[in-house]
Amino acid sequence: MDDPLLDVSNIEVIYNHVILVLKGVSLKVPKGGITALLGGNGAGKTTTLKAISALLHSERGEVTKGRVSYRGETVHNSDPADLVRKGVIQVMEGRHCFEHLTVEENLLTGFYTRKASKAEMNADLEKVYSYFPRLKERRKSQAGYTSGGEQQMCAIGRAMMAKPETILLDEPSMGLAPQLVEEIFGIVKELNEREGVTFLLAEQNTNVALRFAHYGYILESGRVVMDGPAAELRENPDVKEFYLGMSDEGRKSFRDVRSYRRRKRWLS
Amino acid sequence: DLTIPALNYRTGPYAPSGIPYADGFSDYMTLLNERDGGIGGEMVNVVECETAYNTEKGVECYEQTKGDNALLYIPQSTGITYQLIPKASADGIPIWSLAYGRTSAVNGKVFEWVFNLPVTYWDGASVAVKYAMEQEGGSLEGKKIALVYHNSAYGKEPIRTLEKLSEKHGFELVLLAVDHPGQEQKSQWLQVRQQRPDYVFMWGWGVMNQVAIQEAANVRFPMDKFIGIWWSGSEADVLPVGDGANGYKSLTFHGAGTDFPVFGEIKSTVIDAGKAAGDGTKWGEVGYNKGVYTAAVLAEAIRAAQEASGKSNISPADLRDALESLEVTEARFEEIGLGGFAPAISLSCASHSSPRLAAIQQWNAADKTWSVLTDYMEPDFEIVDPLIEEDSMAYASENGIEPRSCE
Amino acid sequence: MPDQVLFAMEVTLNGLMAGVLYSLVALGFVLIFKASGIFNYAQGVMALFAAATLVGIMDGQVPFSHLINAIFGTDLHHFGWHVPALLAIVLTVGVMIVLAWLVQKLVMRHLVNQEPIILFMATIGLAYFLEGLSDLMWGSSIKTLDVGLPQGINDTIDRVTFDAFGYGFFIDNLDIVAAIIAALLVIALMAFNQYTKEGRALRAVADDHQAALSVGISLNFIWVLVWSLAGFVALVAGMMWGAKSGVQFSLSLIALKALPVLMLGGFTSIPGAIVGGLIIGVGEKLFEFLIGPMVGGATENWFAYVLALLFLVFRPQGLFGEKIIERV
Amino acid sequence: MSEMAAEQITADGRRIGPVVMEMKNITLRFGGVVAIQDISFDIREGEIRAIIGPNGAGKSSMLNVISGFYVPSEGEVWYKGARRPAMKPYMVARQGIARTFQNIALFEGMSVLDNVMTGRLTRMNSSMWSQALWKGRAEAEEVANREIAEKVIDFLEIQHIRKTPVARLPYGLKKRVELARALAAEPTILLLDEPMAGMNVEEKEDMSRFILDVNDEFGTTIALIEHDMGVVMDLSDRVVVMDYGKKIGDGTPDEVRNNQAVIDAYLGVAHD
Amino acid sequence: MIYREAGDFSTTYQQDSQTFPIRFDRYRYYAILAVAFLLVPFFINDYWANAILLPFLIYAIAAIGLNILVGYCGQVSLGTGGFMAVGAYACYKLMTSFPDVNIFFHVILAGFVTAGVGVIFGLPSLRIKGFYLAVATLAAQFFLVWMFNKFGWFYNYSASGQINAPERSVFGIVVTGPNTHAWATYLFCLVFCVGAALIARNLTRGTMGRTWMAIRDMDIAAEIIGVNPLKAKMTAFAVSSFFVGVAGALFFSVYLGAVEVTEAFGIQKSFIVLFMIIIGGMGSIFGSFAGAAFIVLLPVFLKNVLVGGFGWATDVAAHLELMILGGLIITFLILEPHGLAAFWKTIKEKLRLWPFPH
Ligand SMILES: Nc1ncnc2c1ncn2[C@@H]1O[C@H](COP(=O)(O)OP(=O)(O)OP(=O)(O)O)[C@@H](O)[C@H]1O
Ligand SMILES: Nc1ncnc2c1ncn2[C@@H]1O[C@H](COP(=O)(O)OP(=O)(O)OP(=O)(O)O)[C@@H](O)[C@H]1O
Ligand SMILES: [Mg+2]
Ligand SMILES: [Mg+2]
Repeated sequence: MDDPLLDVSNIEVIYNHVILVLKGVSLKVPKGGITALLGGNGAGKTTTLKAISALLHSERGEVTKGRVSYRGETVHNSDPADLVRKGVIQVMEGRHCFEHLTVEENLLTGFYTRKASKAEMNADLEKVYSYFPRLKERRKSQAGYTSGGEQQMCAIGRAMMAKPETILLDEPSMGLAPQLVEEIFGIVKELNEREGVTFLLAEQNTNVALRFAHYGYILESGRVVMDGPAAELRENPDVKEFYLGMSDEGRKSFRDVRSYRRRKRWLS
Repeated sequence: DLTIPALNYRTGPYAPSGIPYADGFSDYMTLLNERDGGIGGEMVNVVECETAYNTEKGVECYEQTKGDNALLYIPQSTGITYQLIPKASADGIPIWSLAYGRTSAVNGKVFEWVFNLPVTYWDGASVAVKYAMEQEGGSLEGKKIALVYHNSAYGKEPIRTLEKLSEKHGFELVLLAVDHPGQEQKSQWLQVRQQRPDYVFMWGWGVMNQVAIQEAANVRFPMDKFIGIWWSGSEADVLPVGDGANGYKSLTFHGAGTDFPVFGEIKSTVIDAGKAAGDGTKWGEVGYNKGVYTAAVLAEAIRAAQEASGKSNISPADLRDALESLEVTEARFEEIGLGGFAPAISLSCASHSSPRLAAIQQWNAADKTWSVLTDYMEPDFEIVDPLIEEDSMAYASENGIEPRSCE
Repeated sequence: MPDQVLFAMEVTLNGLMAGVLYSLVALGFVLIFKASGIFNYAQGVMALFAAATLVGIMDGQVPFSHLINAIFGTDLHHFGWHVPALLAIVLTVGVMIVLAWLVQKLVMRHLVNQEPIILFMATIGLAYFLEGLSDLMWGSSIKTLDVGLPQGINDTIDRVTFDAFGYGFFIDNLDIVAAIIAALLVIALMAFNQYTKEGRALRAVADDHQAALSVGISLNFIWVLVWSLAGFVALVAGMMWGAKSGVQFSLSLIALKALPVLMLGGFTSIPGAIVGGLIIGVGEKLFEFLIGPMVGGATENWFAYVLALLFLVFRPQGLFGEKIIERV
Repeated sequence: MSEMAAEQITADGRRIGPVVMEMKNITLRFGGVVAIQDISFDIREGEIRAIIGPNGAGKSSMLNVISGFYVPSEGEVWYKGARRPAMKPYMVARQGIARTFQNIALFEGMSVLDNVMTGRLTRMNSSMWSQALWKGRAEAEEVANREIAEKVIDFLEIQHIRKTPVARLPYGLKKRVELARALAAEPTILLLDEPMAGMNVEEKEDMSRFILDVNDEFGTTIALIEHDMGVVMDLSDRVVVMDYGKKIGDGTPDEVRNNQAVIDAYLGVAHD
Repeated sequence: MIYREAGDFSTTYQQDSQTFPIRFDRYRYYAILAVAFLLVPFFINDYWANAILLPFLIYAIAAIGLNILVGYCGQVSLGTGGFMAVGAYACYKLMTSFPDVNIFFHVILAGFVTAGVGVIFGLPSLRIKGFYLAVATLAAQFFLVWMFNKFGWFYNYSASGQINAPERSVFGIVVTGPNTHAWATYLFCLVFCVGAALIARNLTRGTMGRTWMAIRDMDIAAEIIGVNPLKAKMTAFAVSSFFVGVAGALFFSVYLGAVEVTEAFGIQKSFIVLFMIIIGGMGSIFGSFAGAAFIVLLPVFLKNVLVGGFGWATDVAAHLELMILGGLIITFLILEPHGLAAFWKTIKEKLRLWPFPH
């Protein structure tokens, strides 16, 4: 990991001039790797991704310290559109489809930055459809009227249409049926292995994420509290208990958790 | 100093009409200051205040300036006039609404502090009818006159008078209202086209004037039968229409052009000396002349007040008294370099408007000049005066005013 | 044919023509709304600014002369040259593009992802600013705009209809020109929307600023593009209306004529702006002609709105507007 | 099915009451799209009823039918033994049906507390006059309802963000606030649309606890849509499985997980 | 820490839902009220009353009214001018028809009349939303103005079509007509303004306010959780129009004394009041005041600086004034899109943290 593709070093993020959210987060994403960003609600995963993709400005957020660099270039203050042209695209949390556009038009907006032929466009479109047959069925309906899961597929497909070098995935599994989650991670793996796409993925579904990722970071209240190769993290007892829901006796039933557990925090 | 607040509007939708007037008024006063050292040795201090023709801003201007011994207000807008009539009366400052505002303020018995010279809208309507009648050989029997008017208090002013006159002279009156601002008048002019009136009168304001004249030209209504009120007859109203506007007529109560000695003096002493209020390009325009006229008459009133009170630094009440007995003869106009510019004025306690005469002027598009066609004509007092009496008495009773006797 | 019927026909025809003029203004609104969800209150002032700039350039007026003279005591007014109409139009388009760029740079880019009402407010600020700027730059006197547009009754139509019905119809030449220009504009804009990726990008931006950014659509570019287009449309509208009334402050009020058109046609539809304009034009003229005399006339201002309101009750997104998505 | 009145005992020995809500042959069409096709099932008092199925199966649409937002093209909804006439959603809410939404539908401009208080709106009816003066009925009512809202807030452990504007909250907390709002209404039936999406295991455990406790303590009937099979299988008493608008399974978790049609359409692999 | 909240804990829910839960704020509020009621009347002169304070107070009432509709209930309306006209004309008709009744009641009744009219024109809001609704409310604006202009009954058939406020008094003190004292008109309006603010505050902090805000933030979800949209929207229209009507009545009777509907209550009024609440802050009573102050005071201030201070020509000053006003609006929006009220809040938050940056 001597020369990471994406290097986030010690960034601090403040929303609205007063709300301090990230308190010095550093992480490195190597080229061709799948890096997972884990952490509970409000830990700052989304904020980290937005800081990288320069979408923070549109939320009145600001990187006040530290630096995000992509291929050695500082990017956190650039225009998000430039970043996409450089090959970094984000799939935003909460789907964010273009409601009034049809599913197909949504996918085509992903093609916006590319200077490729129409034939190529159609080929890519077919490829996305082959990954998500459901989208093909619904391709003529307005995205605003599709189901939650369909919108999620649409958002992921849209990013794929840009043929990016790096994809920032924010909770891709949210709201997807189990077999589809597997499929999506399958696609991630495939893109990663076959086309060398780099991934940084923020996930709550630690189980799956650590299964597919190479390296993981765990974020708690705006700080990185643990990192390591995915395999190691999977074996870490704390991670096991708090993120994988496994105690020594294997998976517990949700019914059996009888008392609210005070969360253990590494730092607080 | 003689402080005269000027509630001008050099901005906003009516700026094209407001600018020339404001320039004319100020330039004349500047001339007096430069040439004569003011009036009666007292410098005139014109305090401009921008209203943008907006009543609330007018109130602000009024309140701001009234403290400094303001001699008189020329509100320059019907809305502000109505606003100020009770206020200024209570504060004891005269108001002069120059051929606008409340017509019935002519009745000095009721409106002690309000002056309405030289002429009123109702007079104007009557003069226009009279002129049409002359053109038609003395009778309007069976003729049709359309009134295209701004759909506001101002625009509706002449309706009563015209209705009375139509009864008297047997012409048919067609009313065509144009809603503010009046950018689109297709309906009205199609009706003109379809109904074929013999004359069209217009009480227009702002952009409505230009569009009306343009539309009249478009439907080929004969321009010499199209007569506007004095607020619909300035360069700004006809210039945008170009040649189409040739022959358009309007009422006026003062002369057109610059063939009066004082204009030369203004040009040399004020404008060329770089002391003009505006950019000097409005010199001699109809609006500018109105400003000069107003300033000149006001200067005469101030002079009269100085004589009557024996002091040079008069009070608003002195000015009011002087206005009430103001006499500006033709000879006096001649003396101040405005010979033939306007008819003589003679005000009285009972009549706060004089001379109540209006002439017709016509636009020549080729020379880009207005020229006065007729003599100053009298309105039909028989019709107008009872209306004034009625309306002013209604105001008096509504506001609990006991009319003066004026003996 | 009885006169009343002929008259009504003439009124209808002219209503259509008036409608086209409304549409020209409405188009500017639609462009910006469609492309960014912004209700551009400044559209009317932009028309004024564009027209004033055009006249100023043609007449070789010194911009800000009033201010310059006041500060430096100079006496500048005119450069003394006269720019031909076509060149002046091209230059004005240039000015409008610069304006669009400034709007993007100074206003819009700082307001990414804000609620529509806030963007609306920003355009109000812009309107104030432009209003002041336009007057300060070119003075507030009325200006005559003469770019050689024909005006007045069209004789051919007059003659033909006279031969046919015994009553010659009035159609204004200016209106005919406006109709042709409007048709060309609409075809061009629709093609742009339909066949270019920018067209799709515009709609994406209107739906969700952030998502648009995230797929690499440059809001800055899109905004310069649409504000330039809207500036161009404003210039066209300003020229048409300015030819009728001269260039003056009131030109900015034409926006009010466009609002019911927008509402009826749908804020997001380019053909809607045209169809809406035609319906409003005909509706208000016929109402004024048929019912107006009974209620004292001057009904046009409110009638247009009430008509649009009635349509909306049945189709809340206007005739051609995008359906409002209501889901949970 | 004639067990309308019969009681049932669940696997873990809890008593499940009679049917409170019954969907009869519901079909829902949007233009050409058939979102729900002839589906019937029932919900019993006090049970946790899960609805599962692949994306776009029509689960959320089904909840929308129950809460009156969608009017079924065909079929009937029976509630508490009577056929429910077509009614506005707010009337349905007043009959004791509260819900959360898949795409969080909080009132973003308000604080957490105010959001929770909106859950109580159906119970507040002081006159406008008394509210205008903030005296008498209005104030008393405010305080009384505030107490209930605070209880819910305590229950869900969101006291610390009580006054925070919800727009600033992270996703997971928003979900919890939404649950709080629904609970504040003290509903008879609580409809939850993917309450645990976007949570990690620890948080899911918390959420499960809340759901179970609501069910236990207040006897609230719960209908739940969820994609996490662990959660569904552990929590629910009975499960309906939908696919492409059709019902492909209905029964206890065990029955469902061994149903081949369900495995093919949804689970992919047999779930442990 | 210049500004402290710490140490202020509420022990009851009543205390917690107070208007100013923080003691420091509460005292400041009492101080302002004391100055407004006890001090200002002794120092006020005609200029301050007629040019600054009356318009400020009256516009603040209108802004509070519109804020309820737009800021709290999310129904954008551009009919404010028309509704103010309803208030003014209702007040005029009442004043002239029942000269013996105290003008105080006329103003209140005018508010109720306007509320009724507001409800009628609010009905389309059930179907029409967002900017479509905004434009649709212009129908009310234009229709009402046309109506008052057209039918003589409304202006008692006066020749000029203007309405003039006859002299009326409260407790023997003249508050309308030309013979008023600055302090009397000021206090009269102040009472209404404070009353409006209190009522609006009470309505918005309780059930009613939550109902409105729920509709504003997400009307469908609100309906599903049990809000009756018809009732919510209609009450918002009614309450809002009530305040706007009161403002219109005062605007006519106390402030201007004579108005003509097209001029005084034109579409410009609708926009001005809308600007106030957007600049001030939507969904905030304080914002309504801040916005009214901004729009009323800033031009006067600029004018006095540019013309009075720098001695510039009035027209250049007027143009610059517009540019500055526009520029400031944009600047404020960029700094804080949610208006002066939110701006103030951010400043407070910063002060609370001061001297630490976060
Ligand atoms: N626009 C914003 N303004 C103010 N605070 C914000 C904003 N967006 C996020 N925050 C705050 O930042 C913190 C981190 O939020 P973020 O969305 O990054 O968390 P997350 O790890 O993605 O959580 P989740 O898993 O729930 O999505 C939260 O406490 C949240 O309240
Ligand atoms: N209002 C609507 N108009 C048109 N189609 C709709 C509408 N609502 C739902 N649909 C369609 O009905 C189908 C079912 O949607 P629904 O939201 O119920 O799915 P779901 O089972 O909740 O899926 P998910 O798990 O992805 O949320 C989808 O294909 C969707 O596109
Ligand atoms: Mg997140
Ligand atoms: Mg769903």
